[in-house]
Amino acid sequence: MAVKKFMYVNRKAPYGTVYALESLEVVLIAAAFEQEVTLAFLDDGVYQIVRNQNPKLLGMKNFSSTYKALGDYDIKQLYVERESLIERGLTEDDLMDITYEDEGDDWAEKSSLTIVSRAEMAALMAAQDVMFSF
Amino acid sequence: MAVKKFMYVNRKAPYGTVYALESLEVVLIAAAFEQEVTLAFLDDGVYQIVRNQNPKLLGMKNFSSTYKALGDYDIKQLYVERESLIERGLTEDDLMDITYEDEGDDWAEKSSLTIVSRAEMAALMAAQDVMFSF
Amino acid sequence: MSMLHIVNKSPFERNALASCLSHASKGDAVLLIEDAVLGAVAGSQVAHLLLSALATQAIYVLSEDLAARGMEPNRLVKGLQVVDYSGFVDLTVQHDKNQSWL
Amino acid sequence: MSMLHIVNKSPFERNALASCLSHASKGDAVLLIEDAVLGAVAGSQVAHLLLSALATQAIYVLSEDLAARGMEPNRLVKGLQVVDYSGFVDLTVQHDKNQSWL
Amino acid sequence: MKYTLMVNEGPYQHQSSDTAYHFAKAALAKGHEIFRVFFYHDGVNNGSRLSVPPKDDRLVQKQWSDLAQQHGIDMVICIAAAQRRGLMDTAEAKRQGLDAHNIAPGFRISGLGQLIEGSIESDRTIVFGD
Amino acid sequence: MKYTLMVNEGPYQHQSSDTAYHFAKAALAKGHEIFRVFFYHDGVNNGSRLSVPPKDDRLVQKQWSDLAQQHGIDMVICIAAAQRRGLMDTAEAKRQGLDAHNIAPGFRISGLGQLIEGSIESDRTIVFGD
Repeated sequence: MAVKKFMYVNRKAPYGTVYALESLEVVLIAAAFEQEVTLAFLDDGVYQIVRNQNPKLLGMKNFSSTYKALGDYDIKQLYVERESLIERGLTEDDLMDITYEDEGDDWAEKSSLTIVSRAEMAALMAAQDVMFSF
Repeated sequence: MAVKKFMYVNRKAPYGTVYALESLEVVLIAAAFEQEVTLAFLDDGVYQIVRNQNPKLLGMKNFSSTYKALGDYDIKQLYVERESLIERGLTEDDLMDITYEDEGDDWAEKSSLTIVSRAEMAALMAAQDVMFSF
Repeated sequence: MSMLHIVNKSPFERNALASCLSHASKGDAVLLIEDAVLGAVAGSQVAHLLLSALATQAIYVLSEDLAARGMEPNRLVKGLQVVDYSGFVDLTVQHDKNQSWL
Repeated sequence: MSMLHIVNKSPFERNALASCLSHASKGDAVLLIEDAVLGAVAGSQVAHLLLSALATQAIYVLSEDLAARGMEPNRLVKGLQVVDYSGFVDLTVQHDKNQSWL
Repeated sequence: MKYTLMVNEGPYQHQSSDTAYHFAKAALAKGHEIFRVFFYHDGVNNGSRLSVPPKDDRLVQKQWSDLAQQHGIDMVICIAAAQRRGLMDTAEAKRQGLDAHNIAPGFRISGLGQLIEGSIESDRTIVFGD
Repeated sequence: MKYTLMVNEGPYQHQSSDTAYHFAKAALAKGHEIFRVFFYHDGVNNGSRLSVPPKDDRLVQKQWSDLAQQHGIDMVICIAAAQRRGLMDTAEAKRQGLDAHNIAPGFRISGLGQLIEGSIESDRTIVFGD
């Protein structure tokens, strides 16, 4: 069976609702199925990968480190929409370092994050087979 | 104990979520407690009292007629925000006839609906004791 | 190869429709269901969003959800097309992929 | 006699903060909790809403929710005040009524 | 001050139940009284005793049960909302001819009048929802 | 066409479960196949057998059970989401040492892999949520 292109569209902030956490749980499982996996962060979804999250005082689990582990699951296509960052007063520097080791380049550590414009995000969406949103 | 002024703030559309229906269930119960009850319809809450609702094909209960019965429960202060109607392309004519019989005026049938401006709605809110929103 | 975008949120309350329309490609289709049908009524402050989108996308509105909310099809922004659940199914067949804007 | 308005929705996703601010009276207070704290960061497209509200209302932001979302207090729109849950309780005591903008 | 709190969303899906819980704890710590917590809409799902979240996460339902028992808080689940969503105490399960009940300790099922009464009796009513 | 549907919200609170149900019925009426319905997030609450809504309202959970049994649809409740929210089948209740289970007929509890597999096997995947 042909490999399908799966995109996980993240448009919601973490902690206020469970969608970000439970979406990530799907992504981790999806990694085992040898399909093409892409994550998109737009609108409030960009907050999911912001640095220094600390929900300890809320008694909630800090799951943000899991994004950093995605490279180990061979998930390394994370696209972040530039306009969404700007509208929220954020910059690229607010985002966590999320990396993978490039097998084809002597295991050099490279960033999994690509900042794209809204138009580029639209083009990425148009190139998928299955869109998951939560 | 002094009578308190309760306002039920309706800001959500019916059917897409259960809040409108279950809010109305609270209002009906509240009527028995001899407190002052006011209903506010603003933002998408104005859709709750639009005419000709027919959720039959969705298999859902048409509870809109219950608003018309509020007069029988001595609930006759329903305020609708004009700006919210206009922003949604609606007019007063889109709203159901919701009336009560005025005991002090030989049981004449009078409208329970008052259209108010946003500033008047703000003033009404400021005059309450307990605000319920759903 | 085109996408059916499904929007179910009131555009007066949330940004889902606006975000959808700014990410839809030429030739895609947009279907308004649930509370999103409220945005289809002519004369509202979001009507301009739909009018400009109609230049590049077909926009559909689910009739069962319109009826539930008391909105007659003749009140809709011109150019929108009304479909029922059966038409919703057909749209998912005609477009080889779909995306829900939750 | 004043009201504490409690907002818990991201102002980038929903209209709750905008609606709240257009209904708050002079001398009222506004408290941002949960995802609404995201709107408190300076330089965003909703910062002007808060800046003009500050002329007539005090605006507070819940520290525990800020920390969860990785936002340092020094990044907030100037004039906003940070409180913790204990301060949240105090605000509900100081204002004889409150309203949640859900 | 005497408080009535209303919780309109279920555990985990939305933060509102957590927020209400932390508010209640902070109010109690300052010597205030939580007269009643009323669970409405999906909020009734906070009263399930069958919840078993991952070990590294909080147990929202149990936090409420524990708080109620430590401080003698009256925690009421709306019966109409509970029936729609499948929350049952032993009496209600019996009445409906069902063999299972799923209400956690510290919660009781009652009517909407408890919410209004709570608001009349309390100095402050606060709504936590989505 | 072969479909996998995903339902992310519980019954009543949001319309999404109703919408997915009406979509499934319309698709079946046109001769399409519903390969799987996967219930995630609060969607797991659609699988409760303890729900007793007012007599004049639809019974969302039972609609799903009936549809599954009439058409042989595979309806899967995500185990991780179900554990957080207190949905249990007999096996899981036993494993957790609990005396009650509350899963309606036609539903089974399984892992997230069933969602991905459904999407790979199906021609179309549609997400219904809030």
